[in-house]
Amino acid sequence: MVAQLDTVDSPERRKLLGIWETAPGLYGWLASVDHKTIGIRYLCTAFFFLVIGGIEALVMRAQLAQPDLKLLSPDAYNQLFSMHGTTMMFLYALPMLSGFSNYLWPLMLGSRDMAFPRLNALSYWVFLLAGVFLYVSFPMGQAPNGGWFAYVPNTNLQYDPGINMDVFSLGLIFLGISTVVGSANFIVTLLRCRAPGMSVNRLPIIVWGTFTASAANLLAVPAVSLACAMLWLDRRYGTHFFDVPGGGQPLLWQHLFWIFGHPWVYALVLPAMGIVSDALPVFCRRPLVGYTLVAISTVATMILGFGVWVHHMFATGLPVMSLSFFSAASFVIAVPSAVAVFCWIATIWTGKLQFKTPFLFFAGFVMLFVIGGVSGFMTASVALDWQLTDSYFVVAHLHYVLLGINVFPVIGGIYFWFPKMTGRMLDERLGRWTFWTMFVGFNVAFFPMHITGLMGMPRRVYTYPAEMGVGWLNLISSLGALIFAVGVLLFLVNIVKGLRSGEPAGNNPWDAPTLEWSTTSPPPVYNFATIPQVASRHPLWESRLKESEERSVIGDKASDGMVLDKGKETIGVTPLDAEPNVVLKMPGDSILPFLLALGMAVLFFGLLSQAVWLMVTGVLCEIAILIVWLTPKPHPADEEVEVYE
Amino acid sequence: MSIIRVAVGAVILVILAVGVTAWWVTTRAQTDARVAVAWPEGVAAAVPQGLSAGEAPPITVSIDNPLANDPNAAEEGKKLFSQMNCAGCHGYDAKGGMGPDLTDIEWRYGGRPIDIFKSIYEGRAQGMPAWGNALPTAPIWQLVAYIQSLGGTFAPSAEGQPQQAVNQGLGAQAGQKQ
Amino acid sequence: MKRLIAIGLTISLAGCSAPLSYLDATSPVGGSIASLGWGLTAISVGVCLIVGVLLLVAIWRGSPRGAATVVPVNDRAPIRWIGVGVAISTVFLLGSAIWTLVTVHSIAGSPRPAALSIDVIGQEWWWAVKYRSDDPSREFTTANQLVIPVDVPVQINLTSRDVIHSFWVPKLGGKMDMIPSRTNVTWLEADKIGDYRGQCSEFCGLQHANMAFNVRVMSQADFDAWRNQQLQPAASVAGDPRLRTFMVRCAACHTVRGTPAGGILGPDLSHFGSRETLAAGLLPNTPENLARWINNTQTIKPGAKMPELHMLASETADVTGYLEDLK
Amino acid sequence: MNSGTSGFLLAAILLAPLSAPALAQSAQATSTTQSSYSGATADFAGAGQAGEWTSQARDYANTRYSPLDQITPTNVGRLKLAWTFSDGTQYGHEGAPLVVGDTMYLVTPFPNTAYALDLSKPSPSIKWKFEADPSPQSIGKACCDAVIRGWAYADGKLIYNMLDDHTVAVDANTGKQVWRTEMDKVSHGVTMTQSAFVADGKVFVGNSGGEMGVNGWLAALDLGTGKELWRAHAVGPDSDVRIDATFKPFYDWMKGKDLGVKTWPPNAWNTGAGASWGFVSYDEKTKTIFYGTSNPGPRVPVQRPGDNLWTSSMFARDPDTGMAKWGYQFTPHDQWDYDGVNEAVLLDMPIEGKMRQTLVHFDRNTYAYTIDRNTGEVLVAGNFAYQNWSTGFDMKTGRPIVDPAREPKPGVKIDKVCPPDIGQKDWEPPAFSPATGLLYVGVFNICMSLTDHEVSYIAGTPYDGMEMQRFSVDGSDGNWGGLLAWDPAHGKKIWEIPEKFMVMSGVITTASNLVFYGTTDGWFRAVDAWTGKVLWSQKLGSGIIGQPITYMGPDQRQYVAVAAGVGGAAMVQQARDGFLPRGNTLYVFSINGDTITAPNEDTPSAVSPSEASSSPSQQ
Repeated sequence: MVAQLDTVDSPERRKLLGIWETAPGLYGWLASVDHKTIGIRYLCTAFFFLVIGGIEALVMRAQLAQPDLKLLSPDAYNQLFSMHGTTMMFLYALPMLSGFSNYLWPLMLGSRDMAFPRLNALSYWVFLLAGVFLYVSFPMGQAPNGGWFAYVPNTNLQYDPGINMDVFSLGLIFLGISTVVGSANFIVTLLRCRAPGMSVNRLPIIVWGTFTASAANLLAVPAVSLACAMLWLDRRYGTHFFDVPGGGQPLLWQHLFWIFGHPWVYALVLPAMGIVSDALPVFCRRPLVGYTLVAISTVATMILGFGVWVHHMFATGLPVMSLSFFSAASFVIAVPSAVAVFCWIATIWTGKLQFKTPFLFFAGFVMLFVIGGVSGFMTASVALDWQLTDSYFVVAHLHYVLLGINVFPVIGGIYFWFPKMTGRMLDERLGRWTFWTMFVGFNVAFFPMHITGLMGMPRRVYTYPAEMGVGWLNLISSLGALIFAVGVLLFLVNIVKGLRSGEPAGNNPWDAPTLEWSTTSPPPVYNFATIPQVASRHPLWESRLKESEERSVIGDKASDGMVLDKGKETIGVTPLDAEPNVVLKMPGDSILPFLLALGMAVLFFGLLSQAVWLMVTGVLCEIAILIVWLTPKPHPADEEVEVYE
Repeated sequence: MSIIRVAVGAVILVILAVGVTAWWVTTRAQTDARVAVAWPEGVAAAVPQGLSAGEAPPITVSIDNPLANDPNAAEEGKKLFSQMNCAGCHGYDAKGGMGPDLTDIEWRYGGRPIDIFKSIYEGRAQGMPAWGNALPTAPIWQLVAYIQSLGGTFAPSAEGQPQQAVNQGLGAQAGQKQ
Repeated sequence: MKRLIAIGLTISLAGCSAPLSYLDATSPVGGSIASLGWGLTAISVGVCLIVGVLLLVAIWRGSPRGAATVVPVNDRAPIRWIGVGVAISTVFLLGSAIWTLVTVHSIAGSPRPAALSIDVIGQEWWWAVKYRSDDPSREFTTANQLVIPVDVPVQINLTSRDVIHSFWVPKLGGKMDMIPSRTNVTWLEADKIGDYRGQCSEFCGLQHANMAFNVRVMSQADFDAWRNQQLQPAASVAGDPRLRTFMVRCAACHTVRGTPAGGILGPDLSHFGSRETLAAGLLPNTPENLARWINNTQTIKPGAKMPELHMLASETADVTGYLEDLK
Repeated sequence: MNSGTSGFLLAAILLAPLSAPALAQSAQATSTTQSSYSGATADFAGAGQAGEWTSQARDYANTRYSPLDQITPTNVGRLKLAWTFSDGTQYGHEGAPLVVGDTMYLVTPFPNTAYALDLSKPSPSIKWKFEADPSPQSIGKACCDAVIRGWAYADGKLIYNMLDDHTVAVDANTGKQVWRTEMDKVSHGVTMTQSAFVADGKVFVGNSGGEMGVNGWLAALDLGTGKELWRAHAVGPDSDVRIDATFKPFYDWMKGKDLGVKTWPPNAWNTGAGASWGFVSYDEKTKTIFYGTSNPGPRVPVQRPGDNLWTSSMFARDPDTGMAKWGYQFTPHDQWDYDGVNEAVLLDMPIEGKMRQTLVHFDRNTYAYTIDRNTGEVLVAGNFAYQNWSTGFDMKTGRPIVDPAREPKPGVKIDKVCPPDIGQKDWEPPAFSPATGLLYVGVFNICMSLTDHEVSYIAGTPYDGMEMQRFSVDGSDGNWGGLLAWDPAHGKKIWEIPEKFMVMSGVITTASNLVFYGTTDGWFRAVDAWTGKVLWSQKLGSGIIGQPITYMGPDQRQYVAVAAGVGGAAMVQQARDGFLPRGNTLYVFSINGDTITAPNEDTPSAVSPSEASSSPSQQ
């Protein structure tokens, strides 16, 4: 039963508030390790980079609107398309999803915080500083200009002597630290920090998505960090990993990059598919059809994702036998996605729909997912890919997939969880305008690119001759991009309006079933007064669904569940069945993550500028901070450990 | 709280604006540099186009290499050094062969950038061909940039006579008739 | 939604007459890929239509008539339908996979032994084309243009002198990367005489956009005549003043066989007059374009390796006249 | 004819201190009544008087054998320095002085000044001096140092090639110029370092510039007037190469019309090099001259597919018309700069029991050929030193078999190719001793790491494109060279003296079974012709790349003279410690150093100050 939680002023809550509250002022702001603060910071910073990447795209579309325009010089265009790709892929897509997951996991799993709160803060600060690092050479007109794929030998010192590609390679290694650290945190949180009863088959699909993405990142990100380190050593220290005269192999870079590249693009979409799988059923007033099917298809997609990377290299002249193997694997990977799509459609089909803005985004998402999916299916065919690869057809495919499966669910997700995060509702009418502008703009911008691709327009060209016959299609694309940008603007307006004057949302404005809707909006800093006991996948719909007799217990009084108020504590459970077995002592707020990130930044700026003294100071700061970070602090007497029998 | 938030927002916007304009200006400059001919002022006035090399009147002004701070210049110069057959005489490591060593500080016709420019542009008496016609000035300055990157050249301001070969015994050239 | 896809299709039909579109290719390689392409496109459009209709019907069915309350659900039927849907898609996927493998097998190697072997060497932003032969005195180099006989399989050996480029003639076959330190072999066969457009399709730096070339397909007789003409040295008179200007201004980077000009940094200009385009397919080969190209190289193709020469008008006229006469 | 590691490994090496050479191990007992190994004999036509030395090779057959025997293995130990003459130039001194009557004539490297030294007076005393005054532009075009490889004396005139492509004749008595002919243009990258060869009333001169993409030629000038009679190119149509119906090469792959064009990509032959800067030999009986042509241009083989005839080849021509009688290509489609210019020593010897008129040629590709000089058939082809570019020699077709692993490709570094570009024997001429029947030749023991770069042809600049570093076959502290005794009839090495540095000097033999040679770190040695035992050594002021001579002075004493002055290809050892600086000096030796000394009036006597003050110092 769901006790209608009273206001915040009960004595237990005031004690918990005292334990968990972050200190006021700048120190508190920098030192906060609360997963909700970090989540929101991730969302805002990622959105900021989305806007920057978007502006870069608009300038590129302006240059390509008509043949032989002279708005951008080739240097400028190469820097723009490289930074557009790098920003969107690295600084927007995954951080945005990390924002959602950081915010929602503890609330959805019934825990008070992530497994490693300080590590969580570190992953955000390193992400922020890496983003700044990647843009440090932009004002000097030497932004990375080798494309986000940075194929050698074009990015070798011999052909790109400026610091452009040093910023890129070091920036990617720097950002890789944030991704890997974040992934480790998500995995351990899933395995240990859940509410009792939240067994593996009751996890929301976004948890499945992010968990799979994190596991993949632990395996994939080291590949690109290694490749970038080798590129940087080639450029600055004369090694010959990729340097042809010295016996290096240019194809080695492509293999290393795409072994990371393909799992990475799946890591960018699986959590977003998770958002849809969790939020769409709310507007169908019924649980997701085929929960286990969707969960298994999420994991299957990622596992297969590691076996298809050579479909990015079909035209490099590798033996046809191996290309055929990867082509077949790329066909098979469409099956799990088909399962997920049919499940969503079935949910809509058998549901009683509420045409709210999030629903529009999720319905639009399903359609774009399928269009992007089939253009992917076409490029999976190795023979056809010999005509399609490196043409605008692939540009259309990747935008349908990345915007269709990442941006639309993310915007829908923000419309869905904004009330929970801020306690205020977003305007529905403005929301509907946002959706239709973005949807129409998107399709007008990117569908014609299928046609320009089939007409042979190559990728990454700063201009094209008039007689190629693609002038008017590019104009349409450019206009579409503009409409899409207006849509994003409307979304921003809605956010600002919502923050200032959105009417109060209450605990569960959408009457959604999952745990986070049982708390106040915005949730208190300690999330739950007592650790909830979970009995099903839809704790707040159990009474109406009548699937089984047990009921989840989410209460205020000590009898409802563990209060755990002897210091910052949360419950640790066994991985599969979620039986509580230890009380976890959580570290308090700390400035160390911020300082460690600064130390890393100093080290990387030293590496970039080859200033040895800067490198040395960076390393020494790191060691010092790590020592302080890792020395265990004795807990005060009254927080002695309460062993759970 | 909101004043700080607005202030931080304003600072971010200013940084963004400055960054974008700086980017626009510098990329424009990179392209224009490629279009403009990197003529040293002294040489430009003195040498009308089309004159066969060797007839260039002496260049008195001593200026620095206009491509000095362009990272591409030295790299392009290194490629030209092998493709224009300079490596054939001066060695692929520029340590000398038929022609003198370009990495040491012995310069028979001067070690300043403008002297090296003239040696390439006008050619020299003992077999150095004149490149003034075959190569416009930008590639010649790129070659000078490469030679400067080898560390043996003097600063543009180093006055005085071109550096005589320090050690008379050095190399094959000292034996010939003065 | 469906209207959008329908419009898209009609546009693409109009688009396939575009020079770089592979959709209307009829050559042995290009043709078989085009049929595979149309097939998979049809399947894709079909899937989109089906899913689109399903989605719209689902949305129409799901619009609430009464109160939107949460009630117990029984998902056995939808799951069965999902199984049907997945089965159908798997069938289509496997069918397409097999069709792909069959096509790949048929176009991977040329059925008949190649009668002609051509090396195409990509470099920063132009193409060196070298016609091989067992008799060394019949090997010659030209640039930015491939001339091949019709109905004859031609072996193309691809490599690069600097970064990775990609050789692509949409109407004659798929693209193949040109990687330094490696030689990739592909083959072309044209079934119709005419001119075809080729384009570099791997990002290779500043002028990747303006790195095109054309393939001229001739009858066997015309090809043999063209080839013998290319083997002749430049028919230039020794004392020709224009040759003197060319020697002084251009010989360090360009080669004209039969004259002492022997530079290999830039394209081989022997028989330049007989070429259709200049600056790697960027401009049609007319004297005015050539003059404009020589004196404002960096404006037309910023970043190209050819520096701005700033020649006197008389010198430009000399060089332009001389080159256009090299038929 | 096994290739593989040279006999050097078999020799018992006593690693003497750096300077002293190891004792050579001799195959047979040291008795002097030994019969000739090869049974070879030579016709010493064109040799001039016994005590004179009138041309670089002393005779038409290039034997460098002197009939003098005053200095013998027994008294050679008492050889001492008689006098020296420094010619004041720094470029490598490759030539040898000539002695005619009582005068020694000497020509210097750039600026190619000629000196006449009166031997009857206390030497050196200059009779006259001729300033040739060549243009300094030629220094920058000379690939391997501004040198001159020697000259010739005939008909009272001294004839030599100046670096800037002029051939000049100087009257031997007055030192005045008789005639001067311009042969080619320096701006085309052509220089001339070849030693002019006089025979049959004609002067034969060739150009150098294999590295500069020139069009190689050999020309004949009239001895009296210097007018050009004919000029035969190495590449191009048959009319340029002077080939007509009478041309009968022995092997089929060299038969055909205009092979100088057909074995090249179109028009590439024009810059195909094939210069002839080596020594010429002449067979008076069959009236045939023999000379070799240099490497093809550019040195990057990828840029010139095909056999590239007639580069790295040998020609036999009729001296009057210049028409080629036969030709043989040593290294078809040469990929490592193995010129074919080395000398042909004309010997008659029994091969497998039959007496044959042959020529012996030590090629830069490490094969020592014994070829029938009338037909061009290869009789013997054996490796005289270590090499790894060829896996064998096909006697049927007369072509070496190339090891594909050593074929260079642009941009790819090959770690070890032996021999290097300068071969295991460069231009340094061997000597023949009729008594032992052996040929004594200075060799190297080195390899190279090689990277090819495709290269443009820009007139007057190098058109080669090879980047290389040389090193010893036996690792970093291995020996770089040695002196070798070779039996040309059986293609077998008899003994070898290993040397720390390359042996790049000429060699001479004497009737008293002595062999004289010099090393590039300055050692001048006399060696027993039979056993290879080093009998006398003297360290000179600079590395020796000159050619020694021996002559009878007006005082009836036998003198041995050699010019020291390192340069040329020996400079590849510049970075090795123990390498002497440049500086050209002529050293003349005699027994106990006895020579014509000055009568006493030439010696000034001291003047005490008191006597000086008596005569007023109003000078």
